[in-house]
Amino acid sequence: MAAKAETEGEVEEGKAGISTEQMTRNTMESIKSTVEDSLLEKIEEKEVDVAPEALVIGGGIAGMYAALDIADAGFKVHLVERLPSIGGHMAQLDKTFPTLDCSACILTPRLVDVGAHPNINLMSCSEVIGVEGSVGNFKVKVLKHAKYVDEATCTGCMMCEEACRLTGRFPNEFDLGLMKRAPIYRPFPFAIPAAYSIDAGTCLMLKKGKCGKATLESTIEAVKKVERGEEITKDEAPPCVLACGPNCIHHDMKDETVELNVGGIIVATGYDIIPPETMPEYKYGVYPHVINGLEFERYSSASGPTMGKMNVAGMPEPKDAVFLSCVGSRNKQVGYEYCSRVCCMYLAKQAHLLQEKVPSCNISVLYQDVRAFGKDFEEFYTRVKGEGLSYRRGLAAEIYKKPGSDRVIVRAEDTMLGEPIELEADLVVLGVGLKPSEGMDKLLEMLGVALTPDNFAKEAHPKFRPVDTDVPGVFVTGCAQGPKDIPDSVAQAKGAAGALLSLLARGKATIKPSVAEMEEALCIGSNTLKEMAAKIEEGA
Amino acid sequence: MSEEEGTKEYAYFLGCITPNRYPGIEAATKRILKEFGIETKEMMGASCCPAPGVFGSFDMHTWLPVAARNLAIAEEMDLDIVVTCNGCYGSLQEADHLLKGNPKLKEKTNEILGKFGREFKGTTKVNHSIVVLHDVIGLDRLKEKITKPMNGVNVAVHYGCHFLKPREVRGHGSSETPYILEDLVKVTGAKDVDYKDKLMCCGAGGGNRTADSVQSLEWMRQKLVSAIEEGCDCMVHPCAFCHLQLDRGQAEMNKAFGTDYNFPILFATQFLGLAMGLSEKECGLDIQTTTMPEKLLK
Amino acid sequence: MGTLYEDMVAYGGEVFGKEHMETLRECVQCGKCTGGCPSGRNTAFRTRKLFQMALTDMREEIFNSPELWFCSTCYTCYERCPKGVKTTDLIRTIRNLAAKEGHMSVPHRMIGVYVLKTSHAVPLGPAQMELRKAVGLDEMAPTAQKYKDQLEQVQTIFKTTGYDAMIDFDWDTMNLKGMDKGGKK
Amino acid sequence: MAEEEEYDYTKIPPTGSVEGIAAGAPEDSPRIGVYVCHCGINIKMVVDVEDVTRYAASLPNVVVARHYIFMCSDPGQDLIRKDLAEGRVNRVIVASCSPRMHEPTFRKTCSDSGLNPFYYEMANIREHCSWPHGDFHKEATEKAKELVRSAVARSALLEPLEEKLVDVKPEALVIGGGVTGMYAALDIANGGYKVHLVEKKPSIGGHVAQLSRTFPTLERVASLLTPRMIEVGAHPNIDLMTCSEVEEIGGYIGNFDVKVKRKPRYIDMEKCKDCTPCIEACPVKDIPDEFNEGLSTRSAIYIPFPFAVPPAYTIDAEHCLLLKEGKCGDATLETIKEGKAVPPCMAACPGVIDFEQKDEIEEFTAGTIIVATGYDLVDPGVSAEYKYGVYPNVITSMEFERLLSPGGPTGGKIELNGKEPKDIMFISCVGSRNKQVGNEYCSRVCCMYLAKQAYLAKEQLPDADVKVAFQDVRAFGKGFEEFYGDVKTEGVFYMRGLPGEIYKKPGSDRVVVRGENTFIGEPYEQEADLVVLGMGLAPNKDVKSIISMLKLSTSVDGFLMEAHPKLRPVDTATDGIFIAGCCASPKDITDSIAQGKATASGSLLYLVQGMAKIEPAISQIDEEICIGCARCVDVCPYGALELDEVRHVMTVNEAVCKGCGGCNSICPSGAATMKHYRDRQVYAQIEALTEITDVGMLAELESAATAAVAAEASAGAADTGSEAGEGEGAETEAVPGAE
Repeated sequence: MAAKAETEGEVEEGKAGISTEQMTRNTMESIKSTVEDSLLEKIEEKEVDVAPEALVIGGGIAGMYAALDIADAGFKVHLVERLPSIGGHMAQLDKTFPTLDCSACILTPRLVDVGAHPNINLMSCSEVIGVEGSVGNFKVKVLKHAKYVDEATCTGCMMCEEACRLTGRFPNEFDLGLMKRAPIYRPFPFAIPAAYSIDAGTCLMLKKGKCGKATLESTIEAVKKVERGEEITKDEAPPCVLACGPNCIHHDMKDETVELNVGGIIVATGYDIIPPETMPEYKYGVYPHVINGLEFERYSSASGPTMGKMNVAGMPEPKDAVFLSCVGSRNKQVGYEYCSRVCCMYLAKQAHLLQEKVPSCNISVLYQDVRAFGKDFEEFYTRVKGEGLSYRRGLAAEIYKKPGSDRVIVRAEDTMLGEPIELEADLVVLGVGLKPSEGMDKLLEMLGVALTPDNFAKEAHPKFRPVDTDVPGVFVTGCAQGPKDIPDSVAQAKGAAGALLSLLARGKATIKPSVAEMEEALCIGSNTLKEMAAKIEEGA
Repeated sequence: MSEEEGTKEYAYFLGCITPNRYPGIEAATKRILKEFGIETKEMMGASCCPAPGVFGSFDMHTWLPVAARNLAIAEEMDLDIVVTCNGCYGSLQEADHLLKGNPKLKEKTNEILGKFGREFKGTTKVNHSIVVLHDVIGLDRLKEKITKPMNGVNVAVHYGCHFLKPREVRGHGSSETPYILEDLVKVTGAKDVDYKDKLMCCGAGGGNRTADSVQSLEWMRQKLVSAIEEGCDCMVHPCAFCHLQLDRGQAEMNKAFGTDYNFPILFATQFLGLAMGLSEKECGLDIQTTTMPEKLLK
Repeated sequence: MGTLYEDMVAYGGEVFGKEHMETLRECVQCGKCTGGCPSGRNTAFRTRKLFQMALTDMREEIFNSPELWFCSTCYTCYERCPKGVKTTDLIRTIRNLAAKEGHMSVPHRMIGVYVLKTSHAVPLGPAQMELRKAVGLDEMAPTAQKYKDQLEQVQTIFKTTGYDAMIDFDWDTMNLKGMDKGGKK
Repeated sequence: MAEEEEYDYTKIPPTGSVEGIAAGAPEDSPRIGVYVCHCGINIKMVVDVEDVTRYAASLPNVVVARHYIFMCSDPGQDLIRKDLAEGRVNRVIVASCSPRMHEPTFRKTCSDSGLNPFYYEMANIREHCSWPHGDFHKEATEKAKELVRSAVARSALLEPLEEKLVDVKPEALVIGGGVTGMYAALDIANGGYKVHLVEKKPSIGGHVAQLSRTFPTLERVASLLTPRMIEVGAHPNIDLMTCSEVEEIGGYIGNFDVKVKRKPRYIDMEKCKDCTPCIEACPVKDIPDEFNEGLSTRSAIYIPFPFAVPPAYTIDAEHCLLLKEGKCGDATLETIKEGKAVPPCMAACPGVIDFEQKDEIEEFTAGTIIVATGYDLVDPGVSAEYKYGVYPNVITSMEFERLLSPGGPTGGKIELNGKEPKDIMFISCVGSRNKQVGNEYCSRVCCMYLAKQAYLAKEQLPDADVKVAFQDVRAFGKGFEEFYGDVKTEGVFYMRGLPGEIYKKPGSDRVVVRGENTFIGEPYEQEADLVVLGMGLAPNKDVKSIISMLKLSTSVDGFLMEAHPKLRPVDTATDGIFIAGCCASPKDITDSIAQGKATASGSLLYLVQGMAKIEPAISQIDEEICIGCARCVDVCPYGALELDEVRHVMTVNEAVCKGCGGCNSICPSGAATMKHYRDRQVYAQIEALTEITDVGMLAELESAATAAVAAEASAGAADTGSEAGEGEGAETEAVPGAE
C-alpha cells in the first residue's frame, strides 16, 4: 500500500502542479464572484450624512484613549461614565507590568487631558438609557444622575467631606471598602471631574429629608440666602452646606436626561473582577489573610489604605505569602471557561512588589501555565523568578486555617515534583479573573449588539473585525470585548477611534437600503409606534 | 404526596451498616420521623445498596442492577426512599440519575431485573433522612421539640463524601459551603465549630478501608485530631458507614497506633434524639464503641 | 482492546455516557485534584499523575500499582476540577478495567462473597441481633438476608453479569475458590 | 539647638506654603513659585517636604513656595493657576517626578494661565532622590534642596519660546502590505484621505495570505482576506505600490518627503489577463515557490498565489534567462526589439510582456507614516537538535500551513512524499523563550497556531497519533482557552516538556523524538513520521534601512520600540511616525488589526486637523560666529542641519531638529546652541549644584524665611503638631487638600 502510494505520488507530481493551480483558480473565481456580488449590493446602498459627534461609553483607559483621539482630530466627543470619576480600574492599580511604571502617575496626565479637553463633553454619574437611529445619526438619551454638587463651581476643597456628620463612615468603592468616605465625597484625590458628589443612598438629608435640625426646605432656602449674601445658622443647613465656600451644594438637584445626536458610538465599558466567592475553597471573606488581586493593588499603592505598607487587614507584614493563579478563570466548573489574559502577569508583578516591600517574605506563586505572552513579558517573568521567589506548578486545591495559629495553609500539588504540598502563609493573594462589567448586557441589548458565549461583547468578526460590531457605527473596545491588558486596550481603543474617525472624517456613511425601505402602499405614514398603532386602530 | 402536616410515608432503605451494626441509628431515625408524623416503611427484600465506591469500583455493570433492584422495590411500594447512610444515598441516587438519563442503560438493566419479574420505572425519589429533617420537617418544627438544648456543646460536623458530592446529582449546593448539618446542630442550641479537616473524607470509602485499613485509620485520626484541637466535644454526621469508621475505627486505631482516643461519634438523628429528650439507650449510643460524655446526656 | 483511554470511553461510556468519559482529555494537569486529595497527602496515590498515565496509555503500570485502590471516591477533586473532568468516575472506570484483568485483592473479592451469601456487604450476625433487640427493633430487618427468594434475586444479578466469575466465586463452598488454600487465584 | 525629632512623614500635613524672600520683587523681574509635591507618599516618605519648601522660599527670586500631596492633580495644578492668575509669579518650578512624566502636564497648566510654558522648570526629587535614597532621609532631603536650588538658578535665566504649527499634507504613507498595513490603509482611505501603500513583494497579503485557517474559529483565511485585499487594490484613495521599496525619507511631520523605488514587473499590468499560457511556456520551472515555502516550484514568470492583489504576473529577474543571462532560447533583448526571435513567454502572450521596463523612482509628500513591516520566521536552524533540513520529516509550522492549505502544494492534503503520516508531533517554542538562541521573548502566536494545526491534522487524519510537546499553553485570547479544550477533546495529546533531540530511527524513514513528559517525570522516545516545529517570530531583517531612515529605535530583542509600552503602544519618539503589528512585537491577526487601526487613528488625527505642533526647544545657530565647518552635519541624527553655501553658515531645519544637542556639543566656535538649554542656563544649573554650601549663610536665610512662615494645613492636619505655622504674619491658606 505504502509503495503504491509512493509511486502514485511521483507520477502525480507533475500533474499536481497544474491541477492545484486549476483548483486554486476555481477558488479564486468563486471568491471574485462573491466580491462582485457584494459590490453589486453596494450600488444599491444609500449614503447618509454623519453627525460630526461621537459617543464613548465608559471612561476607563480604553474609553479615554478613544475619546482623546477623536477629540484631538477636532470632533466633539460625549464621554459617558457611570461612576463619579473617569480612570476606571487603571486608577486603582499600583504599578503596571512589565515596566513597573506607577499606574496613577502615567494615568493622571491623561485624566487631566480628558477633563480639560475642549472637544470632550464629560458626563460622570451618567448612563445611556436609550438609543435609536443608525450609523451616522444615533439619537442617544443619557441619564445624568444628580450629583447634588455643582460641578462647575466646586473646587474640590474637601471642606464639605470634613464637615459631614457621617464622614469616614461608608466604604469607599475606589479602595474596595478598605478605606471609608463620607456621603459627600470624591472617589480619589486625582479624580476627574475633581468636583465632589453626594451619594444619595447614605446622605442623611437625601435619605431622611433631615440632617440635624436642617430640613430639605430649610437647606434650599439657606443656599438661596447665601447666594444673596445673607448669614445662615447651623439649624438652617447641614454641615456640608455651611462649610462649602463656593456654595455649590444643592440637595434639590434632579436627575437630568440629555439627548445627543452622534455619528457613531464606542462601547468601552470595561470589566469587573470575578467575585472570589465563586471558589469557596479559597475562603475569601472567611479568613482576613485571603485577599484578591485588586485589593493587593490598593494595599500596595502609596495612596491606598496602608500607604503602601503590606499590613493587610491590620496584620503585621507577611512572612510567607502565596499567590494563586486562575481564580475564576479557565474554570468551566464556576462558569468562566476563558483565560483572563492579565492575571499571570499581574501576579508576577505583585509578587515582585511584595518581594521589594518585604524582602524577608517567602513568596510562592502557584500556576498552571504562565501566560507571559506580551512584549517583554517573558523577560519580566524570568526576572521575577530570578528574584528568589518560587513558582510552583499546580493550582491551589484549598485553604484552611492552621489550628492554633493565625496563619493559613494552602494545599496544592507541585505537579513538577508530583507531590502534594502544604504552604503555610499569612497572606494569600487570589489572582481573580475578569468578567464583563455589570449591566453591559443591557446596554448592548439597547444598541443591538450581541454577546459571545463568554458574555463579552460580540465583535463583527473575532479575527478580522475586532472593534466593529454587527451594528454599523457601533464599536467595542477594551475589556468590554474581552479581557486585555493596558497596551492592548489602548491599541484597540485607538483602533475603534480610527474606525469611527474615518466615518466622521468622510462625513458620509452607507446604509443598506433594506433598513430604510418600505412598501409605500402599506405605509400609514407615522413616526412612532404609538401613533402607528392608533392609526391602525382607526383604520380598523 | 402531601408535604403538609399529616402523615407522610417513606420507604426506609436500611442498607447494611444501619441495621446490621448500628441499629441505634435506625431506632433514633424512626422515632424522630414518627414524632413529626412521618412513617417509615420497611423495604422487604432490599439488599446492599451496593456500596458505590466498592462495587462501583469493581464492576459498575453489577453495581447498577443491584441498586436498580432496590429502587424497584420502593417503586412497587409506591413510596419515595429515605436513607441513613451516604453510601446508600450515593448509590441509589446515582443509579436513579443514570438510569433516568439513559434509556439504553435502563433497558439493559431491566433485562436483568426482568429475570425475577422486577422492573425499574423511575418513579421513586431518593432522599436522605437528614435532608428530610431539614427541608420537609423544617428547622422551626424541629426547634419546637427540643427539650434538652445542647447549649455549651461544641460540635464538629462531618458530612462524609456522598452526602454533598457530586453536587450535580445531589443538588444541595456547593460542597465547599454546606449548611444542612450546621443548621441542625444549631437548632439544638449547640455550637457548630469550624475545624481544619471538616470537609475531609473519613477514610473508609472506595474500598479504602478494605484495601489498607491502617492508612484508612490514619486519615480518620487526622480528621479527629483536627476536630479535637478546636475544642470539639463530639462529631455529628449523616452516614452510617462513616459511623462505622469513626466509631469502631477508634478502637481499631487505638489498637493499631497504641493511642487512647474516645471521641464521641453521633449520627445526626442520635444527636437530635438526645436533644429531643430520647435517652442514650433509646438512641443506641450505649451499645457503640465511643462513649457519650455527661455534657451530651444531662 | 484499544488504548486505555479508548477502553475507558467504551466501558465507562456505557454507564456514564461517552462525553462524561471524554472529559479526561481536557485535563490540563493543574494538580488541583492531587493538592486537595486526602489520599494524596497520606499515600503515594497521585490523581493528576494517574490521569496523565492513563492518557499516555500506561495500562500495566496503573493496573499493577496498589495506589490505584487508595482513592476513597470522596469526589473532592471531582467538585473542584476547573476543567470539569469527571475524576472520580474516571478512577472507578479504570478500577473496573483493572478488576476485569484480575487486579483485585482478596479482601476486595471477599466483599462480593458477603453479598452473594447474605445480600449485605456487612452482614448481620447473632451478636448484632442482640444489639437490635436492645434498641427495641426486630432481631432481623426484613432485608434479602432474611428471605431466600430475595437473596436469589441478588445472586441472579451477580451470575448474569459474571461478577461471580470475576472474583472466582465457588458456588459449592459459597466462598472464593481455593480460599482454604489461602485464596490465591 | 533642640534635639532633632525623628522624621515622621505621617505628621506632614497635605499642604502648606511659605512666602519667599523675593515676595516684594518688581513685576518685570523673575518671580519664581516653587511647588513641592509629596507624590502621595512617594516623596514625602523620605524627603521632608516641609523642610524643602522652607528652603526653597529662601532662594533668590523665589516669591512663594508651596507643598501639596499631589501636584499633578487638579487641585494641585490649581495652586499654580491661582498664583499665576493673581500675577504673583511669572516662573514656575515643580519639584516632583521626572519631566518625562509630568513636564507636559505643568507646561500646559502654565500656558492655560497665560504663562509661556517654557518658563516652567522641573526638579526631579522622586526618581533622582526619594526613590534611590530611601534609606537616607536626611541626605535625601539635602539633595532635594540642591536639586531645587539648581532649578531655581536655571529658572531665572529661562526665555520664552514659541510652539510652532506646521501644515500636514493630507496623505499617508503605509510601509508594508500585510494585514496590519492593509487595515491601517483602509481606515485612512475610507476617511477620505490618500494613502500610499508600499509593499516589497508582488502582492499584498503578507504572511496571513499563506495561512490555511484562523484560530480559534477555523475559518479559511483566504476567504476572509481576499475581499479585503481586493478592497485595498481597488480603493480609489489607495495608491498601491507593489514590488516597491522606500528609498529615502526626509522631512518631518506633516511633510515627509518620500522616494519609492518601483521595480519593474516586465508585464503591462493593464493588459495582463491573469491566464496561464506564459507560465506553461517559460522554460525555467524549478524555482522554489516562496509562497509555498519551497514545497513546490514555479516558473520565472509567475503570480505568487492565485488570489494575489494586484492580480498580475511578474517576471522574476533573478531567474528569468533573458534578464539574467541575456538570452532565452534564441531570443535576446536585441532580437525582441528587432521583432525577430521572442522568448516563449512573449510568444504565448503577445503584447503584454515588456522587457524594457526599468526601475522607477516615485516621489511624493506624506503627512504621516505608518510602519507595518511585519516579521520573519525564526530560522529553524537555531535549534539544530531538531534536525530541520537534515530529516525531511521535520518541517516548519509555516510549511505545515501550506500543506493544510487547499491552494498549497498538496491541495490541502497532509502528506510527505505522497505518504500520510501516522504519528505527528508538534513542538512548541522553537526559537522563542530561548535565551540560548537569542530570543528570550515569547512569540505569542505559536501555542495557538499549533493547537489549530494539531486540530486540523486530527480532523484530516483521525487515526493519526497527534501530540503536542509544550511548556506552557498560552491560550490567552478571546475564545482561545475554549478552543484549546476542544483540540484536546478531539484527541490531540498535550505532553508537557520540550523535546531534547530528534534522531532517525535506524532502518526506517521515521524519526524518534526524545523528551521528558514532565507530568510523569519520565523520559520518553516517541516515534514520528512528521515533526512540525512551532517556529517563533523574529524581527524582519529586511527593514534595517527603514529603521535608520526613520531613526526608529529597537528594543534588545530587535523589534521596533514604541513611545511608551503601556500607553503609547503605536506611537514612536518621532511625531507623525507610527508602528503597528508584528514589527513592534509578535502578535496575532486580531491584535495586529487593532494596532493597524490604531495607527490609522493616530494618522487621521493629524490629517483631519491639517496641522501639527512642532518641538520649539531646538538648535539655533549664531550666524555671526558660525564658521561653516559643517562638523555638526555629521553628528545630527535627524539630518536637520545644512550648510548655506552662499553665506557659508549652517542652517537649521526647525521642523526636523529634535533638540538633541549633538551639534551644540561638537560646535568648535560655540555657534550652535540649544534654545531652552543655553549654555548659561545649563552652567547656572551646574554651578548651583556644585556650589559649596555656605551653611551659615543658608541657615540665616532659612531662618529669615521661617520667620515669615505660614504653613497652615487643612483643618484635618491642623492638630497634628506641625512644627511650622507659628510665625508672625502667618499667611494662612486653606488649600484644597486631599487624603
